Amino acid sequence: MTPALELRGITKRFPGVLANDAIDMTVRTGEIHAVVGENGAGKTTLMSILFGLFPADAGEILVRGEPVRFSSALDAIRAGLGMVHQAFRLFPTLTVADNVVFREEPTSRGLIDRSESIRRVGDVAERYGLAVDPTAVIETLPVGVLQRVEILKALYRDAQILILDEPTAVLTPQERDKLFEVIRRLRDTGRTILFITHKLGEVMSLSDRVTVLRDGRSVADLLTADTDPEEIARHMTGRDVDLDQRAPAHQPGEAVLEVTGLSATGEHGRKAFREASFEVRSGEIVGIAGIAGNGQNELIETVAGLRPPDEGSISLNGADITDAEVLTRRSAGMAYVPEDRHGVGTSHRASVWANLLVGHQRDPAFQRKGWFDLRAIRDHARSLIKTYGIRSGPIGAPVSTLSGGNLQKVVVAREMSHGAPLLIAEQPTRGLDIAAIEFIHDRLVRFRDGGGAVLMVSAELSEVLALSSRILVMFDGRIVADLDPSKVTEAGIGLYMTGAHEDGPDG
Amino acid sequence: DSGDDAPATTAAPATTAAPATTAAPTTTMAPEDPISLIYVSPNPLGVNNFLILGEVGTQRVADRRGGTWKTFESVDDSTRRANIEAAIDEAPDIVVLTTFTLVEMADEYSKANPDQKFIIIDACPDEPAPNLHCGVFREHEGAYLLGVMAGHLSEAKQIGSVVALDIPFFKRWWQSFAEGAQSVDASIENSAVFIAGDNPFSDPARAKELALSLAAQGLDHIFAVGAGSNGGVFEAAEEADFLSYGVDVNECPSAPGRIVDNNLKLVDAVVEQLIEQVLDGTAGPVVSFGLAEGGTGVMALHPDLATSQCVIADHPDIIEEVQATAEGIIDGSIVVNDPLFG
Amino acid sequence: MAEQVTVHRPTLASKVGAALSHPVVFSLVFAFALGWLIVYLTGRDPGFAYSEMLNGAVTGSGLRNTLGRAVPIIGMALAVSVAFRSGVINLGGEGQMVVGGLAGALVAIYTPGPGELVIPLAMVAGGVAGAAWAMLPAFGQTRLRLPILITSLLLNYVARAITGYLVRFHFLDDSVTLTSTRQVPEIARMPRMPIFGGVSLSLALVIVLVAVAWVVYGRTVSGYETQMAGLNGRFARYGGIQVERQTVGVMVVAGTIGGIIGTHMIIGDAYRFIDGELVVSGLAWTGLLVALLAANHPVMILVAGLLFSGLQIGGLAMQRNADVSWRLSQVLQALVIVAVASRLTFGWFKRRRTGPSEGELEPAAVGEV
Amino acid sequence: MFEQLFDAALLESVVRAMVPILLAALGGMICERAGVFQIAMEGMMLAGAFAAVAGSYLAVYSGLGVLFGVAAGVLVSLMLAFGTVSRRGDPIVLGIALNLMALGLTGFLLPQIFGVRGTFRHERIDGLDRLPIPGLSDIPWIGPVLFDQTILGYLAFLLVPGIWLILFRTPVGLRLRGVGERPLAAESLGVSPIAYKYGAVIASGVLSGLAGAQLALGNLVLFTEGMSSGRGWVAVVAVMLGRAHPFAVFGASLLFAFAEGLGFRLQGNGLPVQITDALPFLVTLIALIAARKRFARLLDLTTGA
Ligand SMILES: Nc1ncnc2c1ncn2[C@@H]1O[C@H](COP(=O)(O)OP(=O)(O)OP(=O)(O)O)[C@@H](O)[C@H]1O
Ligand SMILES: Nc1ncnc2c1ncn2[C@@H]1O[C@H](COP(=O)(O)OP(=O)(O)OP(=O)(O)O)[C@@H](O)[C@H]1O
Ligand SMILES: [Mg+2]
Ligand SMILES: [Mg+2]
Repeated sequence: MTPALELRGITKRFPGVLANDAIDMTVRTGEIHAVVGENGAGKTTLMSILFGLFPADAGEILVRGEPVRFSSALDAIRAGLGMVHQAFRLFPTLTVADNVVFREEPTSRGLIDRSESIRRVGDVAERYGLAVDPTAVIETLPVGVLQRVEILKALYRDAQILILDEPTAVLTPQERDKLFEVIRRLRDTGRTILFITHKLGEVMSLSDRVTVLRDGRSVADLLTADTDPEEIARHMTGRDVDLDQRAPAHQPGEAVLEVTGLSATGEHGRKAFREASFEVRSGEIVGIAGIAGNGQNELIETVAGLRPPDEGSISLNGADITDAEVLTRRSAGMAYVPEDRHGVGTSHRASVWANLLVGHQRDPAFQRKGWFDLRAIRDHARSLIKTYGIRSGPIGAPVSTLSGGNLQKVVVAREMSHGAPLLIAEQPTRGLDIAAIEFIHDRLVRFRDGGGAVLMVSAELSEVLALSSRILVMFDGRIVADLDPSKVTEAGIGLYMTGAHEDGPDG
Repeated sequence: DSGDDAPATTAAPATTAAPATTAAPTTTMAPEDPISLIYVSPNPLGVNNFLILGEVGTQRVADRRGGTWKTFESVDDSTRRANIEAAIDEAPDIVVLTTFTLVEMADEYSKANPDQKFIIIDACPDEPAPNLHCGVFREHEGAYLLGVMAGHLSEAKQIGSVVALDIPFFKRWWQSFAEGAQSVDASIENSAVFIAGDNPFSDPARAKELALSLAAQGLDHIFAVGAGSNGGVFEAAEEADFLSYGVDVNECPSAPGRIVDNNLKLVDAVVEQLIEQVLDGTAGPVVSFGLAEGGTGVMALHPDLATSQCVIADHPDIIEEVQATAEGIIDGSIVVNDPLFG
Repeated sequence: MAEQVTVHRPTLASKVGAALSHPVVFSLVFAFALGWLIVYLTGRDPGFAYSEMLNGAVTGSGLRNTLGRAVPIIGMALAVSVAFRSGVINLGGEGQMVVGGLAGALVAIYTPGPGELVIPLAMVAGGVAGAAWAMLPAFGQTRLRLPILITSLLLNYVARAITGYLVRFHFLDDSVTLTSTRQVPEIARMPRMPIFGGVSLSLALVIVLVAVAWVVYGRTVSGYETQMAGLNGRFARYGGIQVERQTVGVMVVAGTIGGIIGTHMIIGDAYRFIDGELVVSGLAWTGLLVALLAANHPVMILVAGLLFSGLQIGGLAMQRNADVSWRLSQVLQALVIVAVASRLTFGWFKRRRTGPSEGELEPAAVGEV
Repeated sequence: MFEQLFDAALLESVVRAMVPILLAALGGMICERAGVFQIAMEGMMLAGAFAAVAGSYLAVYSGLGVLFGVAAGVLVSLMLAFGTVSRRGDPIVLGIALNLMALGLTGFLLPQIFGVRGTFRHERIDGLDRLPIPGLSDIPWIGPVLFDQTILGYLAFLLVPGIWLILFRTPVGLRLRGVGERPLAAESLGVSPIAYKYGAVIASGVLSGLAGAQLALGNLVLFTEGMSSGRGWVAVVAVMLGRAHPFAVFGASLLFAFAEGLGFRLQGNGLPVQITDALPFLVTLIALIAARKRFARLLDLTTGA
């Protein structure tokens, strides 16, 4: 039987990087095929080439045995491919139906036939069990639904080969399970699924076959049934990896951060979260779990001083900082690793040293009466680069020249280098590879063991479970649970995250 | 409309000796050295007839006497300085400056460069240096005559002016126009609107809208005092059916049947005459040109009236009145107030 | 000027290539080459035109005039760049200059006393007035969420109207035929330095301003903070920089510089405030282009300001002597900016065939640190 | 007083002032929808006016003038599209530079081509005729105001609902808005953001070119240096004020034109020119303040945030 897809010698060079190096890959019809690899291994690049988003420098692609040459996504779509991107590619102000039918709009007399497009989208959704309201506007929908919309887009175009790039990164376990059901159902209708992930557990439970990429090369092609996570990880990194989770230490001290009755308003004038009360003590990591959009991000922004609170109070080491400015908070001992490291945590066009300085530009160590001590600033930057193993060029070069992982290291290094007693870390490892995750987890734990207090928000439940001393769960703007990680499972937390336990929070 | 058919040179109003022709006998005093002249305008010449005529006069002397002439067009204050200084650097026989805009620089540079001769047209400093000679006009006399025409012709008894800028200088046009009209019929109402904006002397679009809005208010005679902007007023005259008046040269051909007459300003003749006088060393510090000297005038009294395409040509009775008024002004029996000096 | 790069270098083609690969150098060459073509097509001699332009800009009174006109150009460029560097698109330089100019003029005209006192006082008055005017759009953005880009632009027209009204109805000198204030008394005029035949002392002032800006950006906390705000507002807020206050602050600085330059234009150049004169000169816009060409770098502003001033003064000479309209200098200025903004480089032409690869370009910076 | 101010002639003058602004603003709006920040309308309009006069003069036929005007607008728009879309240059920088370039180049070419400086008027220049619609144009007040336009005047009016229909009811419009909102999303569905952005910028070149043609062959029959005199910037403001919605952009253009027409009229009634000149800009500022609710996207665009 001809394979659904065959890649031969795909090569792609970006300025300075060989992203794909003569990759061969065969995907059989009707299989779920996982593609794994560290950050920057070239997964997204390969999929983008496959989907016609940019041309390969060399190599060929065969779909059902036919050589194809895609010059745009359109060609790929016409050849029966569909792709769900790592970052959703949806139009926020348009409806679900408009998003789905985009470019394949049903028309009558030249105008878009809206009722027809709603009907068709509804039909497809129903056929594959994807519950979505076609008339809803995208920006009002939760991520789990957005994912379904993305899949709908591919199915509406009758994609036979579906590419999913890290589809589970933002999902709750429940949503993830639902997604897996959908994927299996699709396979059972004869479709072929290409599935990118960093989570080896997902590879094991879902895929039939797995391709491992490393440094732009395909280094292994394995039958899932014949392998195990350790072997995959070994192929990914080229060395042995200890996948065991670290047990959290437990000797909390004084309360460092105290939040009482805090509420704030979100983007559209809605209450983003209400009456949040909790504390974080020294020597503990408090994890906040929740589906994106349930107020975690706004809560953290409020604590960090980027969003004004409506009511309630925040105190740091006993001092009230409810209305304090950001710099006051920082000098009072707050460090903050924001969720959006590209837009908030770093400034792409600014230099490496400028990025390593921010938040402390007024520290006496770096300036006197408004005049910079440039030597001190440079030395500080160099020492951070060394301590945190940041791979970067000269410290005067723009930080945009760094890779995602190194960028995150810049943020983490900066935030951990000032001995602040409180570290707020939002999605500290999102999108990072195993080695980078390991590094950051290690730093967090060391920080905690040194008496630091950590408030961590993560969509990664395994991470929350592995690191936290206590787990707060947020749902619909409220903290609905305060859990002991040794007594709950991922699935258990997931239930709180979806509001199933609304009436029985134990916190 | 480059001014080469400007009426001034061919002949002047019958009432006086034409200045250009008096200065004409150059053959008798042919200079040994070729002369050199530099004409500095404060703004791009564009379709500003006034500035163009200054160039024409300068050129004519240079051509006749044998010599060179150049025009330096400025755009703003510092380029004016740059141009005047560049002109001085070249040390021509005379640097010719035009308009009130340059009067202060004329004063400054003439005092700083006593060996360089200057001419300034249109205005004069209080105490001009001996090497600076001024030629000024009594534009209000011509405007007054146009007013007389409007006074007779206006049926609505409402007249007005579309004026480039709201500056005292232009009162010599719009106020004297009103005064002339009111000398015929004291009940005539007058209004003046100003073009202003970035391009007061060449913004026909604004001029047109302003003229149309005056017309909508019932005015039937509108004086266009906007140099390059005048085209807009004339277009409006055709659309909204009123009569208009032009300035500086005979503008009647640009809207035949719509333009009554023009406040002629014979800049070329005056420039020519002044240059000749300076070259010959006969120029006084200030020379004023009005109806009597043939420096200003109207087409109604011009020999080319018949071919002028001006509306006034169809009203011989009014021309007679105008003729009488002009004679009165020349002999002093009629005094036209100078709005600039009370 | 274009030829200097290619001809006067006695070195290898590779060095020329290296120079050409610098976007600004390339853009200059590109603009002058196109200008050459334009002049050629109109039947004039481009070489002669350019040499007249160069001569007119740097010889005789031309040099003094180039330096003189560079004062407002550099000043306005600096004012714009201060705002641009912190991400504030201030198109209101003209209004700030006009309002400051009138205030400075009035102080210079009506304050008795020695020049040592009146001149600085006029500068301060001009600066304060310019700053006050600049605060309107600043607060419009921070309080009412109206983009400065648009309000500052609209307020230019309002500034012109208000100052025109004040001059026409309150401070009119009726001894002249313009809508103008009285003349600035001799004693209150900006002195000239005894160099290049008398260049206004204001040139020293703008050089000092440039130096201050350079030091502030390179070595101070405030300089760092404004630049961070300009590069990424969310990042700056996260780093404890108060972007709103910053916006008002840089607008005040920009307005102050604008007002000082406006005052200079009156007490150091025209000696009276004539309605509309500061506007028709287009100096604020030239300053804007200079800031863009210099990528908001203070020292580069000095260089680019002199270049554009020379282009304008030289353009007049070109018109005088080579019969090529000074408008060509305007075209050249625009072409340089278009080429720089489109990031045309020698390399681009070479790589043209393969096409730009995805992700090759970061969005262009208004101000690169 | 009231009767003196408001009459059919005022409305006619308002519509006359509005048509070029509206045409340019509709183009700017299309760009805004496609995610291109467009402030080069001033230059496109000026180039369009120049070329329109040139074309009409050459052929003694206004149709060719309009065609030339469009071509000139498109030429400038191609430079903008190349710079901003292909080279990802800063649209503000490019817009300002292109405006200056149009001013300089038309000023340079005017004497070269026509041998005049400042203004070019000639009887060979064929103006756009007004085409009164029989019957309708006789309706008092409304008739002469609305049904006695040049072809471009009618076009401007028809384009308002026309563009609305295209933007919000057709596939092309949906794709254009999608490109403006999330270019990556559009691209992954096979809609080329580059093509659509080019299309939008070229469309605005066409419309601004038409605006210039209307100005130089409809409102007047001549070319003057810098004759767009700020109308392109007004169009930019109209796009913002109208939040890139066709009917609101129409309203904003109308508001400005009305304030301008009223200003001319008030001057005739004795108000100083300085005040009446500022009126349209003051009215626009006030309207901006009144409609300030959300300029957030715009703020993000213009503050580099
Ligand atoms: N547009 C681009 N321009 C330049 N370099 C790029 C671009 N996209 C990717 N790269 C580089 O190509 C390499 C492969 O990147 P790619 O995004 O394919 O990795 P990935 O395996 O998807 O990583 P991740 O797990 O982080 O998603 C990286 O080194 C990256 O720096
Ligand atoms: N436009 C670009 N120009 C140059 N390099 C780029 C560009 N976009 C991305 N890169 C490089 O590609 C690499 C990967 O980019 P990407 O944004 O996918 O980051 P990442 O490592 O996958 O992290 P994350 O997934 O969290 O964003 C980085 O090295 C980044 O510097
Ligand atoms: Mg990826
Ligand atoms: Mg990635």
